[in-house]
Amino acid sequence: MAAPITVRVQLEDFDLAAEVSALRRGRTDIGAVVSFSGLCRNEAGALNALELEHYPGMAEAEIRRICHEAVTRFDLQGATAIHRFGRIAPGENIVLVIAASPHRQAAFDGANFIMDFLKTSAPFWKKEHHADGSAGEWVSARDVDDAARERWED
Amino acid sequence: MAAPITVRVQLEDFDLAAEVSALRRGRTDIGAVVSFSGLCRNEAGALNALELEHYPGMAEAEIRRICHEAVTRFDLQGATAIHRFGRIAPGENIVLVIAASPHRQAAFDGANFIMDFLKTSAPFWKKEHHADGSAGEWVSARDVDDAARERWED
Amino acid sequence: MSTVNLVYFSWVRERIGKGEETLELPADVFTIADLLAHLKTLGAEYEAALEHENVIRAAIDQEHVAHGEPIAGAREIALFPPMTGG
Amino acid sequence: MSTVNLVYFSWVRERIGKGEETLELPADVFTIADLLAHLKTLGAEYEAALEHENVIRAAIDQEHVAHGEPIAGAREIALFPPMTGG
Repeated sequence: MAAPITVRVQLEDFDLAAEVSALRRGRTDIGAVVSFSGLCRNEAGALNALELEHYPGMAEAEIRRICHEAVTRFDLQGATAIHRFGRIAPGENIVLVIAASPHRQAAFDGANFIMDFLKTSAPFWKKEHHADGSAGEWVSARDVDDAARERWED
Repeated sequence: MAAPITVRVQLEDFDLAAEVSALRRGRTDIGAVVSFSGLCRNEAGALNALELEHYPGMAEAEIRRICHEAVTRFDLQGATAIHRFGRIAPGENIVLVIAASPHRQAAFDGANFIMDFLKTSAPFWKKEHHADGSAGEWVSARDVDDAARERWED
Repeated sequence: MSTVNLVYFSWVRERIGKGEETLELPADVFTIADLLAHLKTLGAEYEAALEHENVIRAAIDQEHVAHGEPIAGAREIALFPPMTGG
Repeated sequence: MSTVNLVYFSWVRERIGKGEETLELPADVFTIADLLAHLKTLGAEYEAALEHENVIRAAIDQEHVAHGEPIAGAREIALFPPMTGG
């Protein structure tokens, strides 16, 4: 049975439970499901919202490539990745990744791998909108994210 | 704000979405939520059900100790661990672990750590019930689980 | 002599044939290892359950302990195989 | 001369002042690096956007490419800063 891969890039919120259920439905061979939810975080109350810009078409294609790589590498039974765009308020969802496997470490590694590559190679850019109404800055890429990605090279 | 720790050992199923919502509710400082669902898996259709025996009292206490350790070690913003007992059919939930953090790797590590210690030190024992009605065997502890636990020693 | 509550789980419970019991322990039973040796003198079912002492895990008052742990003051001692939850 | 569709994102888009455009490229523009050098001759807004060439990422037909990649046959070339999604 081919491992189902679900990729969506969307304005609206997603439903963690529905996505996990869709991956599990009708199967009794899955032993572990790991989900990662990435949220808009408000450090010290200074943030009003994040604005997520993306490259339509390539965003979906790149995330799909990453999921395929993860499924192959960790022998996953399924992978889901949903990334939102547009204006996202603190406490709201930005991204969801789910990995299913017979074994727990592969599920953890699969979800972790997808997130590391998604952060550094999926074409999304975050701009901050401040609570005081001041013009927002584009979020800078962080070296720690590149380092996280590089640990998967062997 | 103290990181909330939720631990339950129960016969009935749990609700992933409800548990994640409870951890996130009213907060805008969480950046990452990782969930792990451990499922009863039917290899080659030979399993009718798992019977989960536990040590009441110690099971909760031990899981709580593990969650406290994870919260301290990875500076988590919250942790949830729910473990079922009794008869569990293939495809059903056995265990749920959730970790929340400002940063994605700490959330992954927190959930992974809790699972590794839960498998090797929480007092639960699995017995298999075969589909053909034959007497079940107690599941043997696996060296790979001890190895997984030992990687956290530094 | 001291009195202690013992609880057993999984195949230790099945082989001994009961889940719990209260025993009077001789004065020379100081540690978990002493307790295991003493139990094995109580019958074939205990011998079968505790034959491979190195795989038997113990808890005193619901905390894991090593076989060298003194049992003085214990209210409840649990014996069980390696855990397989999760 | 060849015609190519260019798309820009994030602060590259903001500094250039548009999200997309179609340009005729001189015959000596073979690679992404050549394209960046050419664009910087088109005005101060391109110079500001592409000043630090080493941080500019490129994609040809929606796949990441290095600056040395030939652009022959490209339908769409995208230029953007390092990504910050997830």
